[in-house]
Amino acid sequence: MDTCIQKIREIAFQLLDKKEVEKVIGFSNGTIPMATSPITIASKQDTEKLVFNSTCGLNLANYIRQQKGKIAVIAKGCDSRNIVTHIIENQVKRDQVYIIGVPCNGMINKSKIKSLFEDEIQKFEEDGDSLIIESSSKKEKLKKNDYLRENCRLCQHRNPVIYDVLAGDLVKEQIIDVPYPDVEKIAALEADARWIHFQDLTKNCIRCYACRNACPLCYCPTCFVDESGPQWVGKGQDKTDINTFHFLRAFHCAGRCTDCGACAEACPMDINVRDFTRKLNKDTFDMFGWEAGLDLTKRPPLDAYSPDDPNDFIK
Amino acid sequence: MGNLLEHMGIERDRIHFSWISSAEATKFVDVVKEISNKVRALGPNKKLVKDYN
Amino acid sequence: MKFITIDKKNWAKGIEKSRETYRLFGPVKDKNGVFIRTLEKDMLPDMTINDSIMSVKSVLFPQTEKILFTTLDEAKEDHHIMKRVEFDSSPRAVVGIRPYDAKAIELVKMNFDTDDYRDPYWCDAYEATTFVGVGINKPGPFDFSTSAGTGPFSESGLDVLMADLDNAYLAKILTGKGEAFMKSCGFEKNTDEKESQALFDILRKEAEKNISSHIDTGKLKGKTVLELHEAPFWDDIAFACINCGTCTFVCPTCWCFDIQDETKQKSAGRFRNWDTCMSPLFTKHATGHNPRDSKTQRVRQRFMHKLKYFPDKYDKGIMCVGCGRCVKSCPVNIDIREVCKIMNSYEKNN
Amino acid sequence: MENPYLPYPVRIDNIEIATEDKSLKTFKFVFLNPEDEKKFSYQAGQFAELSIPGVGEIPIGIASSPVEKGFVKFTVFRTGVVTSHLHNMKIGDIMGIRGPLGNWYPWDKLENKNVVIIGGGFAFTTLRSSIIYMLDPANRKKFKNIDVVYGARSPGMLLYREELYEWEKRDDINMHITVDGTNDPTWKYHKGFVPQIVEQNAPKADENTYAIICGPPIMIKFTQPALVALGYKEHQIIMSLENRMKCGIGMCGRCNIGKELVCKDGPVFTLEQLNKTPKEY
Repeated sequence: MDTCIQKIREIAFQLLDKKEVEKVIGFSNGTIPMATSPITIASKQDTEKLVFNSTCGLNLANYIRQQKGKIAVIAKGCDSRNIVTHIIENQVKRDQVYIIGVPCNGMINKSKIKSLFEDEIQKFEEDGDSLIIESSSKKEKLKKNDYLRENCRLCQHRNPVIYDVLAGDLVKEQIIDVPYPDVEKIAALEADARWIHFQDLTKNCIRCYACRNACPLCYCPTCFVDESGPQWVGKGQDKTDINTFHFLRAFHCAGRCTDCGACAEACPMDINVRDFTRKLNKDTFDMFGWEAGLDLTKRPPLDAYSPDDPNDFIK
Repeated sequence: MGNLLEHMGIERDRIHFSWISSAEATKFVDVVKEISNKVRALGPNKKLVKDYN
Repeated sequence: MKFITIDKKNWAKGIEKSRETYRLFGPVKDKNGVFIRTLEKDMLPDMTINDSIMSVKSVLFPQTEKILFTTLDEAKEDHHIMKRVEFDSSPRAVVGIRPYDAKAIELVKMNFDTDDYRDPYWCDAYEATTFVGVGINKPGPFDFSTSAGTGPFSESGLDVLMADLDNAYLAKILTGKGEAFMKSCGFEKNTDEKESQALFDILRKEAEKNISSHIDTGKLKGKTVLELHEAPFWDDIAFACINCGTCTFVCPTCWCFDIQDETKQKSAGRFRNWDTCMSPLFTKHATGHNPRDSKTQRVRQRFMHKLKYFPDKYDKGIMCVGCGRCVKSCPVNIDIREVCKIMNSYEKNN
Repeated sequence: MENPYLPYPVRIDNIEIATEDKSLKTFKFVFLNPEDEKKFSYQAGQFAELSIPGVGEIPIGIASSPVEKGFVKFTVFRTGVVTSHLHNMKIGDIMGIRGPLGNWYPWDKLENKNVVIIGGGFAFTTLRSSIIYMLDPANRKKFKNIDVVYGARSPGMLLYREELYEWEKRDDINMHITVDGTNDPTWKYHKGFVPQIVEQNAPKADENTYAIICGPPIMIKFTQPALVALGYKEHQIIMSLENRMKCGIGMCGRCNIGKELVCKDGPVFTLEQLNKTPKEY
């Protein structure tokens, strides 16, 4: 991806130099291994700070709302789909964002890599398809493809679906025969076992709402969990309140989620909150043939009425 | 929504969606009867109930 | 000072024995990492890991705690009159606490135990608790405790500090509470004071040498609140922040809380829950006005509180013990060490 | 020290509608346990948490005065969940009061001084408490001239109207009552915004004159320059702040302005103090 970093920096430099955009939103190097941090660059001298690698797992579409003037943003496949969703939902205007598309080979699963080590990782390097990781006690060379996040392994839209310029050559899209193995695995369980699965999934949740806040879809001025008049959900650690939050958060993403994985990436407790959203993604695909963020001209299925709606409540 | 609840292990028959016009009184009555029968058959709900303590 | 050696073969038995007197808490591995939990029967504290995801603060200050209750049933004589929830004052012990977490409890105590008011929930729990710490022989790369007023073998806030000597623990008894706990375990094998202290000193120096991460707070005191508050760097620091509050929840020194009432049928309870200055709701007035409406203001509040307001108010150093939890857990990698560097080196006229 | 989170049980003894739009009501509470009244000994300027079990708590300035015995009074604007609930409660209902909380107007410092009280809208509650306190025969001689500028949108929106008109008649207090506007031909007081009335009517500052301001942010914003023009120095301008609060005892952490906590170190600050802190209120 080294060439792509150079290309990103060049494009950003040109855009700022010609004053075509006010700023460029991208990733910068983090202060600890396997970390990158969203950054906004307003001066062309700072474009050297931009990086792109397989730790850029957050979704930058989350940062483009309510910006003044025209901005440029670096977009992976999933980011670009969320930009499309933003445009459809009137959160940004198409001519307000300059999209620097980055074809993506997938982001790494940081917690899976961390779990290989007893102690803290002190060094992380990416070299083509391999990852070199060191802690104070050992050094590992891993194949990146073995340590991709689950959503990246199952991703069928690695190339940006919308862009003004590309910072790299388009990659070959994966063809996935069974796109929702995780959902099917849960669905195969008995009802009580499914219940236990989700109870266990969320038991360490601290309600920091990082999943919600990292999600580009969650832009409501007041989230239902924060609303106090009337209050919808208790604010404590009662497991029913926690589950209500996760369940309804997911539901609010139905037909809009691109499975970018930012929610799970942001979770400090490593909860795979995608277990909730993925079910809805599968349902909207099965029922409506819909995948979010692919088409600027179509409203998401739960936002549109169609006489041939497959739901059984309209009879 | 029903699907997701069911996926989470909540019985499908505990939640019901219907489109009933304010003029369709008999339909409303029928639907409510149907739901209460279904829920009665399931017995008390133990999931997604607050502990409160 | 008294020192005790504990053969690791006797460890499990001793811990078991202490349960006759104490409710035990300690680090426990779970699927998502290490947490401080109640140690149920036959569970032993994990003494090997350097760090738990969440700090020990929850033992004294649970994320959700019912503080008052009453009945709303007007047929009852004492309806609508709130009462304190019965408090379990039986002794508890946290075993395997890291020294910086104990220091954090000392800092938090300044908030909950003041000349004017005493928070009975926190203080009663504090008084019931014995803190049995274990020194960190090999601090991790994000541990900057030595420059945050504590360290891998810091004793402050602890009742016992233990050192892991491969097949034995060497325990330094720091308080009467600590002595009582060790006694309840049946650990009473005294060792030579001078030798033991020398060993502790060696371990401490060795561990401190291993600490690679540092912050510099020396110049913060000389700057005025407004100078730092109005400094131009906050927007850049805050840009990446998603206002999730993870940093405040994992922080051993963050104590802010919310009070919420809940009702079920005719009973009402008043709960307190951890809150976070990262949430817009934290300061939002009922009128809709919000003094810290923007993300930048909230991020600034967190760092100003830790690195300026708190030190100015108490003159007891910064409100950070250098555990590095927020550095590791922040989804967008906002690093307090960097922020501290920016604040500390800021000169208004530059 | 007792549990500072535990409210004293009180009974609602009386409820009065305070303004013509019914958005404000004055609640008179009586302590269920008479000895609690002694514990709840307060100074003018302090506030308390009104505590409704199962609903929540709200910090409200104490409108009754330390010289009024046997009850406490609060005037509450209906805005959020708790205040709405409170507005629907009835005489005889049981609830709780936690306090007194916060600091008070610096009565020691104000002795032998001229005091100018400036209030706007419904932020007149602790000012009422203060005026009653100062006018008490036992206290009146401790203070020199007392001026009061109080304004509301219309005559019907003035709080404690009866008392205002009584004070107007007295010669030991100079009242400057004003409304933003009115069609009432019998209105015999000022018309105009508070800052303007202050500029025209408040006494010029000398070192023995202090101003206490309480009102909506916009009024405070424009009254400050008016006072500065009259020669008031930063330390002579005393203000009472509001911030979102929960605990009221300086522990829950949300109401800070810099290192000061509005609930415990305030709510009363001088402008001199405020100018050294971030404007996060």
